[in-house]
Amino acid sequence: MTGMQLSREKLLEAYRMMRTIRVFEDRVSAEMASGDIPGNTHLYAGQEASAVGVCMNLVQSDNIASTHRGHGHCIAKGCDVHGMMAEIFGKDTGICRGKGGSMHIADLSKGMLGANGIVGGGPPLACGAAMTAQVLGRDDVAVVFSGDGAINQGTTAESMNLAQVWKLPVIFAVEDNGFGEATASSFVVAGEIVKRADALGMAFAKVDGVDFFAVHDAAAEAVARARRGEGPTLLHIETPRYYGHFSGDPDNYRTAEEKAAMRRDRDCLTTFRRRVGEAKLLAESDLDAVDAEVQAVIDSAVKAARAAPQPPLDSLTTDVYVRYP
Amino acid sequence: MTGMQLSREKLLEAYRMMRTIRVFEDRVSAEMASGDIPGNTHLYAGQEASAVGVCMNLVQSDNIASTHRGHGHCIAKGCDVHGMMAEIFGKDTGICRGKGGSMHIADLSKGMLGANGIVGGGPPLACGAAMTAQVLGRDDVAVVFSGDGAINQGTTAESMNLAQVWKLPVIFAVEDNGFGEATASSFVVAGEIVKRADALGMAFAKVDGVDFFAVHDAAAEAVARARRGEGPTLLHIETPRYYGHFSGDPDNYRTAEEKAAMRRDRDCLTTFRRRVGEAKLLAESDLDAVDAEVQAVIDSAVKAARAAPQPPLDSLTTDVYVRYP
Amino acid sequence: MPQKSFRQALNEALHHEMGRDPTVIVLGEDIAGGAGASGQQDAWGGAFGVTKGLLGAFGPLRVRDTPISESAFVGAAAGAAVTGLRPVAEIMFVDFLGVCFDQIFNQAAKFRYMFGGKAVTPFVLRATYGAGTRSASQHSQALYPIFTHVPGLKVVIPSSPYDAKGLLIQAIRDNDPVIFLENKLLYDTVGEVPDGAYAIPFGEANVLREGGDATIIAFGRMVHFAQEATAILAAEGIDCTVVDPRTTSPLDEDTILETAEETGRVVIVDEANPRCGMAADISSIIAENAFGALKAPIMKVTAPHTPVPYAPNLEAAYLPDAKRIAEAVRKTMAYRK
Amino acid sequence: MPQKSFRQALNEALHHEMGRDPTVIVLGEDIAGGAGASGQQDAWGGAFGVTKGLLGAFGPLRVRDTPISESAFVGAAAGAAVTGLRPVAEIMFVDFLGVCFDQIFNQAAKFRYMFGGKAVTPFVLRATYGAGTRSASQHSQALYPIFTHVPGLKVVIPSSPYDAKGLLIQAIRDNDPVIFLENKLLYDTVGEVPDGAYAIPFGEANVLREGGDATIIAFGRMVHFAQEATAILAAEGIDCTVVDPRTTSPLDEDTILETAEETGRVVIVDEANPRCGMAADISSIIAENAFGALKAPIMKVTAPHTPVPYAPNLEAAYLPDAKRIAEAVRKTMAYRK
Ligand SMILES: Cc1ncc(C[n+]2csc(CCOP(=O)(O)OP(=O)(O)O)c2C)c(N)n1
Ligand SMILES: Cc1ncc(C[n+]2csc(CCOP(=O)(O)OP(=O)(O)O)c2C)c(N)n1
Ligand SMILES: [Mg+2]
Ligand SMILES: [Mg+2]
Repeated sequence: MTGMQLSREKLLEAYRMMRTIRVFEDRVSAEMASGDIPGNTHLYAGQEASAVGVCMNLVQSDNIASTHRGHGHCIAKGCDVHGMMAEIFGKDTGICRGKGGSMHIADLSKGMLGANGIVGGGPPLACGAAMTAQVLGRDDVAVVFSGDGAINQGTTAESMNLAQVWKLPVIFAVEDNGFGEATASSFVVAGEIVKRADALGMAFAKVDGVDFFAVHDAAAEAVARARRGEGPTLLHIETPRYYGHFSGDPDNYRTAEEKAAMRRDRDCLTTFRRRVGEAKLLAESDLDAVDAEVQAVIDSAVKAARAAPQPPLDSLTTDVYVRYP
Repeated sequence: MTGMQLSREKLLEAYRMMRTIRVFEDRVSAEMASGDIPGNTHLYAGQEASAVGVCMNLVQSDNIASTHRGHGHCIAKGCDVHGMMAEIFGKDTGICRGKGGSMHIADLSKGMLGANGIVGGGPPLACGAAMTAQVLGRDDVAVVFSGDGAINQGTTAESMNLAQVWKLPVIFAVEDNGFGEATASSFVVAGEIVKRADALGMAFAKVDGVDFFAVHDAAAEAVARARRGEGPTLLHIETPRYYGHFSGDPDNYRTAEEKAAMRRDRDCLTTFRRRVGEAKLLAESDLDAVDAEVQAVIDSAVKAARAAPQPPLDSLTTDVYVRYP
Repeated sequence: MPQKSFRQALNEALHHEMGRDPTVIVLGEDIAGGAGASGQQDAWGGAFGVTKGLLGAFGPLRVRDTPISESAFVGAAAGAAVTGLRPVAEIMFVDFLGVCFDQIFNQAAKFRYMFGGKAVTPFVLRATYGAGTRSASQHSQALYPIFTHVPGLKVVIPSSPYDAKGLLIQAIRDNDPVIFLENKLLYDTVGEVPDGAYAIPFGEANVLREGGDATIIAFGRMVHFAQEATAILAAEGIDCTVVDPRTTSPLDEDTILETAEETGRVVIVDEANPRCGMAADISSIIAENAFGALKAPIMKVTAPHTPVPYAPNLEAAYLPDAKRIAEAVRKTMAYRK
Repeated sequence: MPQKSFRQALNEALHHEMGRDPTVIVLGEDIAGGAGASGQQDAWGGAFGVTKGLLGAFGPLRVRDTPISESAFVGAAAGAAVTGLRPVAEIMFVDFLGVCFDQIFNQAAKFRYMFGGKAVTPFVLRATYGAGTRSASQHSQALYPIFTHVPGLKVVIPSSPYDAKGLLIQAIRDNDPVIFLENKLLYDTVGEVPDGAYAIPFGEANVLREGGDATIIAFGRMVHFAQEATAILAAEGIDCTVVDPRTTSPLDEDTILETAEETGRVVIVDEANPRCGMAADISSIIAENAFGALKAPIMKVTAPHTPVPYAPNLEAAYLPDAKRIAEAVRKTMAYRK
């Protein structure tokens, strides 16, 4: 089923997810600036259609592995937004009980194997999840999101080869936002990303990450291929990155014009609204209603996170092992 | 200059090198079997045209990085055969004073950066040597030899990308002997090796590693490209591996027929003899004379290595640092 | 009880657990061997023959030969462990940890903590360690202090065939990431090993010998050297206790402190390099917690602060041996403040 | 003397040495920043601003922004070091050692030994370390015990702007591989730093304070906590010596043993995890070599055996602090056999 054939409910869900990510990230940015969030965050705003376009094709028993820029993937895979916000505030009600923070949000029960502080940390893990499915004879798939920068990490290359020789049901979703930190990918990525898959005989597709429908359809094909046992796919998804690399990044390596043009011309939310509007699939008012709902959810998540207790001090030394000795 | 245009002296040198490697390895194999060599070795016999075909294009200030199967590369880059044999015997007269053994033979003064016990250890090091040349404005090049198995090590992929984006004067000489230990490369190498270079926009060539002239000419082009500052090249060199993975390997994963056919049909020494004979470049008697010389050198190297003293015990703790504290 | 080699004991442990539990898999380079080749399949059963026969018994989905991509397959083992398998990955030589360490110490070891206690990671990494095989600097290291340093990992170093089997079964059944280290020179040693499955709990030291004069603490192959030393010393009238903690993490501090207090004289034998090593670790635990009972300095007998040399005479000098251990014990006996 | 920040001190050291010696280069991710982008070049000067301005002064051949390929560029630094350059590589967070450790410990560290003394490897690896910035488990570790364990590496942990500059200059001029670790929370600390170049030799401890009652040994940021503790203790009439070894390898054992013998009471502060850590290492050296002078157990004040937590209250409890240090000193003072 292509994205344009999705049911009204599914379309609204997709939009709600994307909108939730956007508002979540804008709000985290604001709270960071006010100094109320302890750590550091890497915001996903601008990239929403990638996470949601891919994850709309997944079920709960499918797994995803994520990155330092993981909030969007978490939301798209169904992590609880209240728990995520509390986690980022370092609270006991956080999804990781305040021990992980932004870079380690995970919910294995939802098939979310964790954000990851290590660039290139995720690809081997996703291969592992795919191996589990293969060994147990399940048709689950695994998706690893990674950045354009991560494509140069050796772990990514190793994992792609491993996935291909083992025909693992894994999808390498490479989110190319043009930058690894402050360095343009044109400066550090040799050749063409999809050719790295092609060289291994791996299926691939390059898509516009601003267009939910383009991502959705390419991912649908990849997921179906994986479920059929025909092995991995690399998706090269081109997206903008609205904020600096991390909250607090002066983002001085991009001109003001470039940043303004990006926000103006490459917005997956307005693109989605336009496309469903043109196709008369959803009304403006439906979408506005979602916006309002989402705003309320995020407001309540922040309020709850602020009010929540810190983790108890004795949790410092628990959960290192299941049993020790 | 193509290989067939090499001077008589150069052709004799090439043959002498290849022959030296063969006799060296056959002799090490025999000495290992008799139990007189302490360690373990990975023999290069069968692959001689690769090391020599590449290194005939290098000068002393060029650098090479090698592998666990390094004897051939060492000899081809000019390491002293007596010193090498003594090293393998673990003697004080060894090229590393008995501290390195077969897997760590190195002679920096000859531009030989070391055999390497770590698969994929060499590519980053060769990039470093190439970077030195680039920074200092020299036209030296660096070559890293690695196996078909090593192509799946993340360090190799990272180094190839680094070399390409920095336009480093480095050559990735991938010696494909069809196996990584006991596993066939067809089982673990996805796609085509040269395509991994092509994906990066890197120049590449695939050559028959049994034919000295084919290797020589492809390497000549790669070296010239690197010296001109036009960046790296990958050479995919197909060779047989005459012995098992290591001395002592039962080599039971290959049939007797396969091994016999390999030795019969894919011998770089007989191929070289045939080609120079057909082209009337060298006489049989010239080559026979080289064979005799080489035999004498290896005999004398073994004799000297046996007679040499063990390293003094106090050398156990020297050479860890230049200065400590 | 039947006599079996250390190698066979490990092989039996794998056979038992794979037979018992379909989620147990093994993976590594040449773990079977011969894949894609014209000759014998299961040609190697791992570079040291430990996994021989598993391919035939459990098939290629559960006995997986890998590319030379340690980060990918060790990380895949970690990812499989948190999604329902019990993988046993093998890296031939622990020295190769350098190419895959992130997946071990930043991923597998930390999942449970970072994720607030929600992850269970039954991951086993087997590797050989140790000097003495003339394999030089990159194939002879001990490195267990590095793993022991890392919270979230458990570290096992068996010294006998009996322990090898029982500890490997425990490692596979354990719900935490376990680094299981096998000394290459123990593979052919032989001892009593029951045919059935049994698990030896982690964190319980084995006291091999009790003597009132001094305590020798040692791991893996060094346990044998320690016992040799006690024979030499017994002839001189010095009666030693020998403790093999068997796991360095968790460490059986109670037994160590008890015997240290009993004898007041301690020698720790460790074939790893000395700085921030196991001998240092145990010494510091004793110096902090059993100080009052000590009658002499705590002595360490370790490798020197050098890489492992190739030449046989140097390598022999590199490793601790019974003579050096006995000498250290004599020194603690002779100590007068 | 002019007052400068720790960051500026490091930046000056790099400027001096790059100006003096054309073979010195720096490389790392965003070491300049902005490469290939539309906006400002040298936009970051490294994630912590330490290398700011080098691009303008020395150009892109010597100030090299790298792909996210730590094995490749750290290994390239090692390969460049043995072929004529003096590279200073940066990995932003020492926690990333897991993806490039092989090139550090099996390659750079061992060249000289494996090659029989013929290699000279003037390789510097700079990295930040330490908890306290709410960066959680994969961006907050100390890990220096791992480097200290490895023969062939030198390990430097400066605690003041003055030391930072002098030790980095020494690191760059040094002919051995040096791991240079910078605590993120020290970058903005300020102190006296001469304008000119000067080198501080490795293996020479800095005794910051002499007192007859007890010895506190600490590294990096912990030195400041140790000094805070001495102020608390002085008010109680307890007078402490504070020793900052500055380099963990080589370690100034002489000074450590001397002061341990003088006071007979020792507390070692180490923000690394405890098992096989620096505190354990130093404790064991004292327990072996200054036993006779000890009046009390050697106390370790370290992080617990856990990953670094994210929540601020947990992270604060994770790190040693002046209170815990003072408490440990009091304990050694109160000790009666
Ligand atoms: C192994 C490792 N190296 C470096 C870093 C520091 N770092 C964090 S994010 C990042 C850039 C990643 O770029 P990309 O993969 O394109 O992801 P993006 O940030 O653009 O989403 C870097 C270098 C890290 N976390 N891990
Ligand atoms: C990082 C690492 N992994 C595994 C090994 C063990 N090992 C040594 S040689 C080898 C096979 C290498 O195959 P290839 O690269 O094709 O070289 P060849 O032996 O065929 O020359 C393996 C797996 C190693 N030395 N280093
Ligand atoms: Mg990016
Ligand atoms: Mg091969």
